[in-house]
Formats: sequence, C-alpha cells, structure tokens
Amino acid sequence: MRFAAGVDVGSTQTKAIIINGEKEIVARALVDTGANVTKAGENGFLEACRVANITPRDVGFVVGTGYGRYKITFGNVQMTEITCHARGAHFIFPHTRTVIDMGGQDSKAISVGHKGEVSDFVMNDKCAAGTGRFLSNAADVLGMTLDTIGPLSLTAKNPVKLTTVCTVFVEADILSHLVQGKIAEDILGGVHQAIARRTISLARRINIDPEVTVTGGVARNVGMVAALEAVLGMKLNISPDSQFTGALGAAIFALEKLGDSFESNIWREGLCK
Amino acid sequence: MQVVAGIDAGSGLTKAILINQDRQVLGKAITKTGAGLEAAAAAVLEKALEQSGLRRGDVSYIATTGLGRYSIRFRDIQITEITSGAKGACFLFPSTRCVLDIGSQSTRAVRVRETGKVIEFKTNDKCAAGSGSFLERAAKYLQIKLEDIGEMSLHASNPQPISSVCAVLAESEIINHISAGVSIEDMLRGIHDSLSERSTSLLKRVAMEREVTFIGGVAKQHGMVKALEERLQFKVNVPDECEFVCSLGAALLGLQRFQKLSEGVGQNERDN
Amino acid sequence: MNPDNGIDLAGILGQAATMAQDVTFQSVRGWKAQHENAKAIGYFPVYTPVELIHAAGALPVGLNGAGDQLDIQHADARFGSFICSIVKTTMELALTGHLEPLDGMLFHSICDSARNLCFVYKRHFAENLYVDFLHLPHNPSSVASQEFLVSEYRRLKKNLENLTNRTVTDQDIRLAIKVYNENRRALSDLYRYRQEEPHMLPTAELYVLQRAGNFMPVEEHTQWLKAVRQALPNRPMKRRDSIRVVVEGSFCEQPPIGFIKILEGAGCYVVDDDFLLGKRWFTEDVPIGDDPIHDLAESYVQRSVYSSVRHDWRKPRFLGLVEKVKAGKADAVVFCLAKFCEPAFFDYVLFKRELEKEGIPHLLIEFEEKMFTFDRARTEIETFVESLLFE
Amino acid sequence: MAPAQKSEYRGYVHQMQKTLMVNWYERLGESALKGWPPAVCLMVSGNCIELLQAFDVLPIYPEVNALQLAIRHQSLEPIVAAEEIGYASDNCAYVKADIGAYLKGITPTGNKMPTAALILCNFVGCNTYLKWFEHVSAFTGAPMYVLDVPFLRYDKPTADDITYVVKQLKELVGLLEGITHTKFDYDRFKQAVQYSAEVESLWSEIKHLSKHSPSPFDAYFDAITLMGPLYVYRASSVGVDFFRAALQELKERVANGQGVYDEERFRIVVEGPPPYPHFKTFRDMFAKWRACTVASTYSTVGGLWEFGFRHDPENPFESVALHMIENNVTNRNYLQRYAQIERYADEWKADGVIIHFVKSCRLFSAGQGDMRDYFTKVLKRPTLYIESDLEDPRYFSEAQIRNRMDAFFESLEHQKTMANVAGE
Ligand SMILES: Nc1ncnc2c1ncn2[C@@H]1O[C@H](COP(=O)(O)OP(=O)(O)O)[C@@H](O)[C@H]1O
Ligand SMILES: Nc1ncnc2c1ncn2[C@@H]1O[C@H](COP(=O)(O)OP(=O)(O)O)[C@@H](O)[C@H]1O
Ligand code: SF4
Ligand code: SF4
Ligand code: SF4
Repeated sequence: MRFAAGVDVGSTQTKAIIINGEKEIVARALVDTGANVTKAGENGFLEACRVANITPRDVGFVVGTGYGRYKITFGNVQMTEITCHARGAHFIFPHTRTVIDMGGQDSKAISVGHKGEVSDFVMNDKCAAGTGRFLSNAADVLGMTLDTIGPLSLTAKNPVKLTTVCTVFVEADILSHLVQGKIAEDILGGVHQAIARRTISLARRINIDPEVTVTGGVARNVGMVAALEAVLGMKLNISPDSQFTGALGAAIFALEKLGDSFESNIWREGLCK
Repeated sequence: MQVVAGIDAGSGLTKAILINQDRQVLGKAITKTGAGLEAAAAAVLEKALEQSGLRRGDVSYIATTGLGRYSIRFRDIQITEITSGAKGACFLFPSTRCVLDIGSQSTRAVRVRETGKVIEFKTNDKCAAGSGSFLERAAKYLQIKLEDIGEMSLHASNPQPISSVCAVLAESEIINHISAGVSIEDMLRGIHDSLSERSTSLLKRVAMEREVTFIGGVAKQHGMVKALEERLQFKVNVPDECEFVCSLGAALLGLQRFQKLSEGVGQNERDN
Repeated sequence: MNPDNGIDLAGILGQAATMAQDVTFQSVRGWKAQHENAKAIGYFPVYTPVELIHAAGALPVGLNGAGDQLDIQHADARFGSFICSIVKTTMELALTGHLEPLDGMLFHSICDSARNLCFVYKRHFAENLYVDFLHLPHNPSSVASQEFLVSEYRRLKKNLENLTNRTVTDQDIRLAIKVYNENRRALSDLYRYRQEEPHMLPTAELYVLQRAGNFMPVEEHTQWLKAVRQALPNRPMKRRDSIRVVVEGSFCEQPPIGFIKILEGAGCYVVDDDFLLGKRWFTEDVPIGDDPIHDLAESYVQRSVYSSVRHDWRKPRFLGLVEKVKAGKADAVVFCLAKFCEPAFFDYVLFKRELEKEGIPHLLIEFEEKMFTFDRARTEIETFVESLLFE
Repeated sequence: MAPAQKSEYRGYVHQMQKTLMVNWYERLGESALKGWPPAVCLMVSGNCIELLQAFDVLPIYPEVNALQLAIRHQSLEPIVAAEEIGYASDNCAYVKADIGAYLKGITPTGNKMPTAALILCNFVGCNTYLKWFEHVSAFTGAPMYVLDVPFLRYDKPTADDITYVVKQLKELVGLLEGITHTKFDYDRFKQAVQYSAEVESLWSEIKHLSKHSPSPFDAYFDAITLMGPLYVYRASSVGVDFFRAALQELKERVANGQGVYDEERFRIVVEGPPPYPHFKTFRDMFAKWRACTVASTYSTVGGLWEFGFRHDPENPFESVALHMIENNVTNRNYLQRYAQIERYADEWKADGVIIHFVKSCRLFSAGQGDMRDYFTKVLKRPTLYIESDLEDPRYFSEAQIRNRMDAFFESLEHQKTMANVAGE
C-alpha cells in the first residue's frame, strides 16, 4: 500500500491524517499542541500511524503545515496552511469557492479556484481578537466547556452586545454582563454574533462566492456555524472532518508528491522504535 | 467614635476596611465578588465589623471604590480606584510621588502630591498586554501556580524577552521559547522584564519622580518587583497587603469628606 | 416645525435628539419631497463653505459618521487597521445605500485618511454622486493663498451650478452668507450662555441641538436655536459641584452622546468645546461685500477658528487653546480624541506642553464614535475631577 | 523548498552611493560646526532641491535620517522617548523617531546635525508633514515656511494650482536670499533644473531596465539605495555623474543577462514603503522565492519620472511647481495610484502585486483595503496584503508575514503551473 500523511501543527491543536493511494482517509489523530511543537508534530503523526496500524516508514511522503510546520523534523516538505486548507476543502466539497478557516489563534478566508488552488486569501492580523481562543476564554469565564457553548448560544433570545473582541478583555466584559444579571445564553449569543460579524467582515475582503466551506476547529461549534450563516445569509458546508481539513489537504499534496513510488526517501528510523 | 468604611468592589475580590477618626485600622475583610456586587459588599462589611466588634449602626460614612463602586447603594460617596489607590499608597509610604498599580486588566501610573492627591495619571487600555491577566495566562499555560511565579522568576539565569504586544499571541512566543529549551524561570523573568519595561515607560509618561510605590495584585510577585527595580535602578515600596490599599485609600478619603461635611460643606452631587 | 411663542423646549430637544443620529436621513428626504428637483449635498467635516451649497439652492447635509447606529460590516475591508472610525462609517453609510438621498459629497484637505476616502468614494459612487475634493490652503501667510481659495470656491460654485442646473448669483451667495451668519450668531449665543450658566444647558442637549442642524434648512435651525435660547432661563435646574472644562480634539469624528453625558455626569461642566466645529468655524460674521466669494475665502484665511486640521503657522494652535481656557474661565482641558485620529494626537503633544507651561490641568480620553460602554472613560474622568476637587 | 537565494548584488553603484551619502552627512556635520553653509529642512516627497541648489543650501531630509536609524536598528529608543513626552503609539513613527532622536541627541552618523536655518514644509500630500515640521519648529525654535501644494484632485493641475505654487516658490526665493545673504541667481537655478532634467532621464531609463527578464536590479530594495542621491544630488553635476555610472553598470548587467536572481521565478510590483527595521528579513522573504520586484510606488515618492515628466530649464519655476503638484506619488490621488500600479503590473509584466500596509503612514495606507479589492476583484490580479511598519520595529510580526508571503507565492506557483499545463 502507498501511504501519505499530512501533519497540521496548529497553535492550539495538532492534526494528522494518513491517506492511502486511493485518497481514502485511513487514520486521523488530534493532539494538543502544548508547549513542545516538535513533539506535538511527532506525537500526532505517530498516533495516526498507530491508528492506521502501520509504521512511520510505511508513509512515503509527509507534508507539514500549520503554524508550527518548520518544527516538523520528519516531514519532507512544508506548505502553508492556507494552501492546504484550500486543497482539503476542495477535496471534501468539490464545489467550494470560498473557505473560511477559523482556528485557535487566527481566522482566514480563502478564494479557491476550480482545481482547489488558492486565488486569493486574507488573514486577521496581529490580534487574537475574535478567534477560537476567544471562544474558549468565554467558555472558561462562564465555567462551561467548548462543546456546550455552541448549542447553548442557539437558544439566546436577546443576545448582548460586546464592547470588545479582544480575547483578553472579553473576560471582563462577560463578567460585567453577568453582574448585570444577563443570562449565559444571551451572553453566548452575543459572543458568537460578534465573532461571526468580525469573521465575515474579514472575509468580505475577498469574493465570498458560494459554495462556502468552513474549516478549522471552530467549525465544530454549531452555534458559530449558525451565526455565520445568519450573517452571510447562505448555507455553509461543514464536514465532520472540518478540523482536519488542513491536514487532509497536506496529505493530498503529499500523495501527489509521492507520485508512483511507495517508500519514503527520508529515513524515519528515529520515529520507529 | 467616628467609624468610616472603605469598600473596594473589584471584579474578582471585594475588600472592606474600617478606620476611626485617628486613621487607625479597626478591621478588614476580603471575599470573592461573585455575581452580586452589592451582596458581596454587604457581606464583607459585616465581616470587617465582626472582626472589630462593631455594629452597622456604628459606621458613620461609607466610601466605595473599584469597578463596582456605583452598584453599592448603601454608599455615601464613590471614589475611583485610581484616586483611592494613590491615597492609600501615600498613607502607607508618605514619601510616595508615583504609584504604579498593576491589576488584572490594567496598568496605571499615577503621579501624586504629598497629600496623596493625584496630579497626573496614565492607564494602558489598548491591549491587555502588560497587565496581570497576561501573567495569569502564562501561568496557566506553563502549568504553574500563580503564587509561585514571583519566586520562580527570581531564579532566572538568562531571561528571554517577550516581544509580542498581545497577551494571547505572546503564548506562541512562549511556545517557541519552550521548544528552544528555555527554562520556565527564564521565561517568567522575561515576562516580568517586558512588563517592567512597559510600566517604566508608563511611569515616564507621567514624569516619574521618586519614591515609587508599587501596588496591585502583581506587586505580590517578588520577581516582578526585582525586575522593576533593576530597570528603574532604585528601590520601590511595596505594601504588605497590597489588596487593601484601595479600600484603605477610600476609607481615608471618606473620612476627610465626612469631617468636611460635618463642618457643613456642600454635598458633592456627582452621582447618578 | 415652527415653534410658536409657547415654546416647547422639551419638544425641540426631543426632536433634535432623534434627528441628531438619524442615519436614514428622514428629514433630508422630507425636504427633498417638498422641493422639486432640489439637491442635497453631503459634506465631511470640518471646513465646508456651506454658503455656496445653500446659494445653489441645495441642502447642505453634514455627515459626522454614523455613531453607534451602524455596524461596520463592509467598510473594514476598505479601510483597515489604524484608521479612524468616521472614515469607515462614512464609507459604510454609502456602501449600504444609506446615502441615497444625497446628490453630492464634499471632502477637504483635512487629513490623509479623509482625503483618500474621497477618492475611494469616487471609484465606487461617482456614477450617481457628485464627489469633490476641496484643497483648503495651508499657507495663509501668503497672499497667494487667498487668491487660490477664491479660485477653488469658484470651481466648486461651477460644479454646483452644473449639478443643480442653475446660475448662482452673487446675490444668492450674499443671502446665504447672511443666513449662516445668523445661524452662527444664534449658536454662539447658546455657547456664551452655557459658558456663563453651564448648569442651565447641559452639553449633551446643546450637542444634539447643534447636530440636528446638519439635516435641516439653516433658517429653521436658527429659529430653533433662538427659541431654545429664549426658553432656557426658565428651566428649573440645579447647580452641581463640577469643574469647568474645555473639550478639545473632537472637531471631526464625534464622541457618542452617551460619552458626553458621562463627561458631565462624572463632574465636568463643559464651558467650551470643538464638537461639530464645522458649524462655527468663523470667529466673526463673514462680511457681506461686493465680491462674496472673496469674502468667504478671506474669512477662511483670516477669521476661522483654529483646529488640528487647519494650518496657520502665523499663530500656533496651542496658543489658541490657552486663550480658549482663559476666556472660558476653565479649570482644565479634557482632550477627547478619536481613536486613530492622527492630527488630533499629534497636536496633543504641543497642547500638553503649553498647558503644562501655563499650569493648566488636562486629561486625555480616547473615544470611538461606535463605543457604547464608558466604564473606563468614566473612571478616568472621575479620577481627574477628584484630583481637582479633593485636596 | 528551494534554498534561499542570495539576492543582493553589490556593484560599483552601491559603493558610490555610500560615498555620496557619507559626503552629504559630513557636509551637514560641517555646517553644524561652522554654521555654514546654511541647511534647510524639507521633505523628500516632491522636494524642490533645485531651488536650494541654486543657493548652495544643504538639504536636511528628516525622513532619510529616520530611515537610517531604522535600518540600523536604532529607531526604537527615540520612538519610545517621543512616546514618553506624549506622542501616541499610533502616530507616524517617522516623526516620533525624528523628534525622539532630536531630544536624545541621536544622529544617524553620530555627527552633529545643524539646526535648520529654515524649516521648509513643502506640503506634498502628506498632512503629517505639516505636523512634523510644526513640531520640529516648536522644539528647535527654527523658523518655518509652509509651501502649500494643492493636492492633485483631478487628472491635471489647474492653472490656478500652478500659479499658487509658483507664487510661493518666489516667496521662498526671498527667504533663501535672507538666509544666505546672496542674491538669487536665475541662471544658476536654470542650471540646477537642467541637471535635474538629465538625472531624471537617466533614472527613468534605469527604471525601464527592470522590464528585462531577469531584471538587473530590484526596483524596491535596490531602488531605495539609489534614491538617496536622487534627493540630495539631483540638481547637480555630481548627480548626473552618479546616475550615468549607475545606468552604465546596470545596462552591462542586462547585456550579460545578469539578474537579481539567476533564475527569476516571480516578478512583483510592490506598493507602500518598506519595513526599514526589518529590511533584510523582508528582502529574504522575496529571495527565498526568487521573486524580484520590477516596479514600486515607493520609489516614486521623490518624483515620478518613468512616465515622461522632466524638469524644464526653460520654465524652471513652472516645472518645479509641476513636479510638486503632479509628478510625485504622494501628491497624486488614490485612483491615480491605482492606475500607476496597474501600469507597472502590465508594462513591466508582473505576476502579482504586494501591498505593504504601513501603520504609520495614512498617506499610503488609508484605503489600501480598497486598493486590494480593486486589484483582486476588478482587475483579477493576484494581490497580497501585509501589514507592518516602516520605522517602528514592534509592528513587524515575522512569522505572520512569512506565512502570508509563502502562501502567496505557493498560490502564484500553482497558478503558473496550471497556466503552463493549459498552454501546453
Ligand atoms: N469540540 C469542540 N467544539 C467547539 N469548538 C472546538 C471544539 N474543539 C476545538 N474547538 C475550537 O477549535 C479551536 C482550535 O482549532 P484549530 O483549527 O485546531 O486551531 P489551530 O490550527 O490554530 O490549532 C479551539 O480554540 C476551539 O475554540
Ligand atoms: N497570590 C498572587 N501571587 C502572584 N500574583 C498574583 C497573586 N494574586 C494576584 N496576582 C496577580 O495580580 C493580578 C490581579 O491583580 P488585582 O490588583 O487584584 O486586579 P484587579 O483589581 O484589577 O482585579 C492577577 O492577574 C495576577 O497576575
Ligand atoms: S491583547 Fe487583545 S486586543 Fe491586544 S492584540 Fe491581543 S487579542 Fe488583540
Ligand atoms: S477623525 Fe481625524 S483622522 Fe479621522 S478623518 Fe477626521 S481628522 Fe482625519
Ligand atoms: S505619514 Fe507617511 S508620508 Fe507622511 S511622514 Fe509619515 S511615513 Fe512619511
């Protein structure tokens, strides 16, 4: 069998995907990136190998992507997550023309061509305002988990207005809403709306042509998806593998680079115990 | 006896202090703010009264300060935490000319007169960078206890500066440092160094004069105090119980006001 | 709208408050419905020769951003980080079709952001909107600058004539100068009154009253102002323990009304300000002579109020500020600067230096037109007031 | 990933440039010591060096000083010093660096700088200049003259615009006579204008050389090196000699098929000033992809000559006025800037446009989002938008910018490959 892998070392979580020669996903792995980026990449990759029940040496080509891609020592090639997300999204939803990626520390919007190539993109700059981290902070302040805030936000009746989308200051903002007796649903409704608006306002810098696919970890949040759909006024593609989109794109590139050969030209002995 | 209460209703903690006409502290208490600002204030006042063996009826005047100062309806006057912090700091260290207050959300530099009256002040409000929550996140991220930060930072051998202006993005920098093998001590000291750099520049913007008194929760961290002193190249004053500085200041100002009022000066009508 | 003698002060103020921030421009629509084929010309702050617009039979409409009435959703993509809010909201208003009642839009050489906005406007809207840029001279010491401004005004006049399809006579302009002189005088009256009796006329009220004038015929606005002035002394108002301050730096982007209220609530009497400066930019009446365009140009060069976007190196602006403080018997200056307003923030440095030389206390507060919570601002203003009140 | 390429060529031109700039700073140092010749502070954009040259007055360009500080990683200290006396973190950092350096006595060479005999604020588009020079005047006590140049609000300047500027130029002549105690020599002025015209022809020819592939020089990074002499020496024979030599050298490179990169992979147009504090890092990001800048708007702040404008010795005052009003990028309106970039992209055969948003500079950056919109959506040009600053080192986020640059070039590469596939 031919195998290729994509490893996406994100700021928050590391994702690894292994596909076979038929471009079928044979393994996924999700680990927290934590403090050691190099280790995170390795762990993700090894975990995926374990799931696929193969050894690292069976993987012919590895493309590293994501914010920590330069720290991937065992990868053959590195590519930016922008290119990989476009490719991955196009693979899952071939009619994708726009990708909105919402990750832990940044969000981006990508215009995708008919073959999955990037024709234009924008990213938020320098400020973690309104990103996935913002959501986790909001969840923390309210004493909830990431899994629950999305669904709960859907039940908001009178979403609050937020003063700031600064990921740090939002804590105070939420607290002051709590103090004023606002209920968690409405606060969360406000939080999701604020991020959706901000993200779409960023995305408007490129052409938002349908179909629009949302990728990244935040796409797992149903509240966020609903809020985005409300602001945009259109349906969005969401895959259960949304968070793996970048890794998947990388894996597809890896398979292409691997061509017809099977074996890695990089010695991954260090990873095989 | 005249008893004046100062209550500091902060976002995290609510503190109360009681003083008499000779500015002696009769009692103090602290509690978690929780959701009800006013309830917390009432509770903490009760606690302080209990401690000093007094009853509510003994209190002649109540001054509130802090974020929730307006929410406490049983107050007589409200004062901002900047004014009360300066007053408190000057009471504890009468030669204070500048007060540096680093709390969880903001950093403030205040220049004061001998009396504790504020002459000029500056707050950082652009970004959460350079304030206590930055440290809280760092602690969380590095999986260490907040209380240990100060001590650990003292043991740095080769501090690594943090350049990012954003508390969140600084985490990525922290990660980079860690994966480059930088020790946690060096990193913490690096954070303290960057914080003291920012604070120094804030102090300079109010035309810094000595002595400087350092208050706010971050002043509890010895490493921060040391970093600050190294940058300023002189010693700073740090009160033992920095959490009570604002409530003390409020009580002192309340006392002043109360005595004035008893002399028949007009009511200050700024509230609504 | 015509107030009779039984002046309904509350009614006028209420109406003004509604109009002040109406981004749907109801009153402009109403005016256009009543005046067949008449045009409405919008203008960006600060120094617009509204007299010329009026003389052309058009309604000058002052655009001071959209306040907190509009969520910026499209303009961010055109004007990104580090650009002040008014530029974005002015863009947003146009992109979202709010400016449909307007037939033209004027910009001037006040700052780089506003200038570039003018040309971005041209790219997007020039098809249905007359967009023009006036270069106001920065070198008033040169005799050439007045001549130049005359030529610039003549050019504008011609463009307006084309747009409105009528000839503007000198007599039209003289009449316009006259009605605007009256309006300015009525406004100055209120300013003077507030300076003397600040507790009788809260600034938030004066502000909306002024701002409503952006959207109505100047003659009617003057009547409002006069009626209000007449009614004021009879109000039951209480004196408060506040300090007297001059507000500086809000000449272009405007703070939210809530912010102005906070300023007063936290213990300040505003005795002079530069809110909506465009309404009061001549220090005296414009003379009415043989060549009215020349009179207007000369007034700009010789008799206009200083601001951070007007350059006259014959007299530094910081001296102007000190004069203002002294004339208003103010205790302090509160700088209310719009976030990212480059001209205002630069001037702050020299203002501050001069105020410190003079021993005048001052405070800097940053605002954004779209902000809606004021806790921080309130704390800072209160602290400042406390620093002046407590000894 | 392709190994990073060495990008800079270091020719005779560079040495000569260095000597010229050192000489200039030495003359400034001398002026500071002896009080003679008098120096006048003015802005690079649309400068009227011809008039100063006619009086033998030395130009001080505060921007050049500021950028020198930034390139040498010395800009942060003065910036912080300026912020401490009240400048806002968002104010143009050029100004802060310059004022801060003055307050702290820092100069780019360590030599003393002369106090300007006149602060000549040639207002050419940038409103910040007015503030800047007002501040310099307030801090140093030097007298100021604002030479107000009407913004180019239509395609062409009006007759009134030109009259206005010419009148002020003549007032300026009077001021310069006062400073130098010499009578204005019209013939010397004409001669200076004549030199400028020659330099401009040479410079323009140089700029057209980058139409070659591979381009013999980088029209952003290398062009900046050549810009110093363009401002300081344009109106003199020294300038003519320098640009003649530069043209010669670059022509030889073209003849030998030498480019910035052996194998030029991408041709780029850059809009906006460079991040001087991270100049090298930024250049390396281009080099990694062997991307050569073939044209840039920043290289036209001093003057826009590649489309034909020359100073005219027969009408010296009018042509100086025309230069100031119409022929430098800072006084041209935004839509004209769009057209300029598009013309570059088209005639210089670029693969894409990179817009460098500079936080300090509203003149360049206010509206660059719209520019981006126009290029990507209307013209369908691959366009990258990145943000940092030209003077303040704190606003350069290396990882983020690198990421965007890489993604941009990845997509360009992809598009090129596919175009090739389609073409085959
Ligand atoms: N189960 C979940 N429900 C909702 N959101 C989630 C969930 N898991 C992760 N997220 C969000 O996804 C983010 C991480 O997204 P990811 O695309 O992996 O980011 P990065 O690539 O920057 O690490 C987290 O910050 C979190 O907000
Ligand atoms: N025991 C402690 N040890 C070290 N640091 C502390 C401790 N307690 C609080 N801090 C620091 O002080 C900050 C809170 O300061 P505080 O003045 O109480 O803030 P505020 O009044 O704004 O709520 C925290 O963010 C943390 O960084
Ligand atoms: S601290 Fe907040 S506002 Fe500042 S950069 Fe970070 S997220 Fe943005
Ligand atoms: S607020 Fe300031 S920066 Fe913004 S347009 Fe007005 S003058 Fe220019
Ligand atoms: S704003 Fe731009 S053009 Fe003006 S001085 Fe600053 S960097 Fe130069």
